[in-house]
Amino acid sequence: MANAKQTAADFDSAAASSVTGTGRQGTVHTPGDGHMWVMVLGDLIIFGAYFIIFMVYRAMEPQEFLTSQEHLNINIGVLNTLVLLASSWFIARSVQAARAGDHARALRLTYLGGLCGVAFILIKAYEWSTKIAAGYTISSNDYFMFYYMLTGVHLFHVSLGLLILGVMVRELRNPRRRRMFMVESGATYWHMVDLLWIVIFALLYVMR
Amino acid sequence: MQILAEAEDLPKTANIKTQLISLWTAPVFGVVLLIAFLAFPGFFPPMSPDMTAEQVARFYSDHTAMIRFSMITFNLCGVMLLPFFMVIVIQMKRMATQSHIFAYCYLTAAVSGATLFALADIFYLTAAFRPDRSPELVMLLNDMAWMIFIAPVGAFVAMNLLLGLAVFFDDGPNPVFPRWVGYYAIGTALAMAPAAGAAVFATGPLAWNGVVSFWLRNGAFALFVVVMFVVLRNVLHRQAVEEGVAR
Amino acid sequence: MSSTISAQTSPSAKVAENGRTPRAGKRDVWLVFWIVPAFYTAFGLIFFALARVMPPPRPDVTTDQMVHFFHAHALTIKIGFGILVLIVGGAGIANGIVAFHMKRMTVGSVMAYAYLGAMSVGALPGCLLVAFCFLTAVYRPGRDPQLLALLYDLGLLSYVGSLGCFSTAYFAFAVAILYDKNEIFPKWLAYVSIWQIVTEIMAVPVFVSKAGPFAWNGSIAFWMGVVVFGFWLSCVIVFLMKATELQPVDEPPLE
Amino acid sequence: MTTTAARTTTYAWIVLSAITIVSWWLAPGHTRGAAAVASVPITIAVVVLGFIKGRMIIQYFMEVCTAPRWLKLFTDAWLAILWAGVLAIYLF
Repeated sequence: MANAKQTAADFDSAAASSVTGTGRQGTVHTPGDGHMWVMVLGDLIIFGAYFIIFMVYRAMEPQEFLTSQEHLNINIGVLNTLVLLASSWFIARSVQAARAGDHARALRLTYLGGLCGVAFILIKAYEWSTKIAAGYTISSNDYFMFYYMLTGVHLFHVSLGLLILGVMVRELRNPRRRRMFMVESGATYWHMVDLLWIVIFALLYVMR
Repeated sequence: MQILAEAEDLPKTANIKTQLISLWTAPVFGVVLLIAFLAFPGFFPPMSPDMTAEQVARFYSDHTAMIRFSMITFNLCGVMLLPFFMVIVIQMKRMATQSHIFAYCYLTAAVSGATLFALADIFYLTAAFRPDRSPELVMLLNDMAWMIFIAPVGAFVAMNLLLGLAVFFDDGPNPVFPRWVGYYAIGTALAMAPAAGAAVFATGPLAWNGVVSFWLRNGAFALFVVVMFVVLRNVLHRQAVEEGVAR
Repeated sequence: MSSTISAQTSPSAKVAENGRTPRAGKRDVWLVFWIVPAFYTAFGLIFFALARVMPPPRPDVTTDQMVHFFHAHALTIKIGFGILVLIVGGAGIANGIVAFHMKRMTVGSVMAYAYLGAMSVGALPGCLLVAFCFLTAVYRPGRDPQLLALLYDLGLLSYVGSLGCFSTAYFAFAVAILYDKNEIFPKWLAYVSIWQIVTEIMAVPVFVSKAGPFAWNGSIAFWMGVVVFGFWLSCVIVFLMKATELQPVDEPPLE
Repeated sequence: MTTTAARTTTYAWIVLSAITIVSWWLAPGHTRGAAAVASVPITIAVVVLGFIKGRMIIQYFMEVCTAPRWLKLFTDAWLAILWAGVLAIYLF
């Protein structure tokens, strides 16, 4: 029983150290709490497996995947990447502002990050609707099945991320809370969404 | 609802918050389910039991994509309404002048109802999986799907009768639900009950595509969710205020 | 764990303090707990070794091959699913103990009921229907091949493709853990439950795809789901054990 | 509030966006008319750029550059295995 307590304490030590606040240049610090890192690292492994499986099926019929890939609109893909990168930047700056004690600014930056997330979803919805209107659906071929499923599950992560940003907003707005590890955990999750999209973008849109 | 700062971390506050989350899944997934309903090509008008096997098979091969889209959405999101009904269970358990027996019966009835819906959904999807199988068999799957979807209203009737009874038994000075909810629940039960006729009738308003069995049954159910959402919001707010959790 | 906050309404807690209600003890909880790993081991053995549902037979085969599948595995299907219909109550027990510990959380009962309800919904389409279909198919092996093919499709689609009931249960489980202050389960288990929802979404194409990674025997739709489910289940069993260990002996029975 | 940390974050963002725009003309999406052909150099470039982008997000946005060693090792291992795997499967 004591043992269990001990590991629990270890697990939350990151949380405890981050409550103390600013100035961690050069010091070792785990952003957010360990629980969120379990989520992020596990999700990376799961998605890693999806990406590898995608590559295996791509290698089986490279020409079909390549010609299908041509039907994607690269402009929209790039736009969406830029939107998500910008939102990640907003969130990263928001964490820094919160650390410096400027919660009003942190809040503003979080809203901007969330707004970019919403824009990402809208752009994605537009992209999907044009593809479906052009007759490329989930049953067209293996490439489009991967396209809809990978971007679809990623969209699920984006919506979940918006919920988590909402939790961040509540945390920042309430002067009695403002726990740094909560803000950092939310940010870590949001950057993971960005990171996964970078890989999806490279595999589905760009590579030949 | 504004949660009081000093009550933020109390268990009774978490109790309210989890109920609020469950409550709000209803409108969120309600919209999704409405889209799935509108997307199903066989609901406007509902497919007739008179269709021949060939017509049914052709329906599934002509509209495969939309049938799949609609039914997969129902599959993923249909049971997501269950937490909403569990809020009703929790509120029934708060009724002061009765045991919890109605609440637990309501819970099990809700589970039965949801199981039947999940089952019907699988039959639609199996029919659409290989629409090229023998038309007789596609029709068999289609009949099973419609039969399980429309006819077994017993669970919903029982739920609403139980809710009505619970409201009437809750006759203390501070009832959880307003009294009209009891009448409304009984009314919903009565509106859904005739759909059991779909088990027997192949034509007329009681057949599964009939005005009573299809539109009255499903309309009453949808309206019940909408009305109870508003009712439960008020009930939860009152509970939160009474327990000193919110203003 | 003296810090455990009573999740119950005050009257029953007071009764317990006065000693009028006998303490719940933990022997009963332990008894129920050990049924969970035992049941899932048997469950795994049945589905993998006997009933041949895991790995699932291919969806892209001819009717004759489906008939052959039923003929070739008739005996093991009968033994496996015959045992399953006897012991399937273990699933109810597994859901029951999770719901029991969820009710010990400081989050009210709504999520526990939602978990219980959604998992109970899953028992029929997500677990038993495949047994009924396969048992019926091998019951009269001389049946019209078309009918056997229908049972084959229905069984496997229902088994791999019942997604929403489990997603709802995982959702309820995750929300309850995240709001709980008693730390019955670690917070990261809530996130692991969210992976489970992800794998359920990834299984959506089984209703569309007949071959490849997204078919009902596909690497993504099926195998990734099985691996993540196995991990989730192991975590749940371990933390059910921890939760039972840490449960105070004098904790009053739940309402 | 232009601390070093903030400046690094902004530089990282600018570099990431620049790489994204570079990938724009690598993609086959706008070679209409002529059918896209597989290209090993472009794919290698995409893999390298993807690795760099991923590492920058992990290091500067997720702040793993100041995190404990195990986290650095894990994330770097993930990146390396993923992109090496992608490239290996592509080439063979």
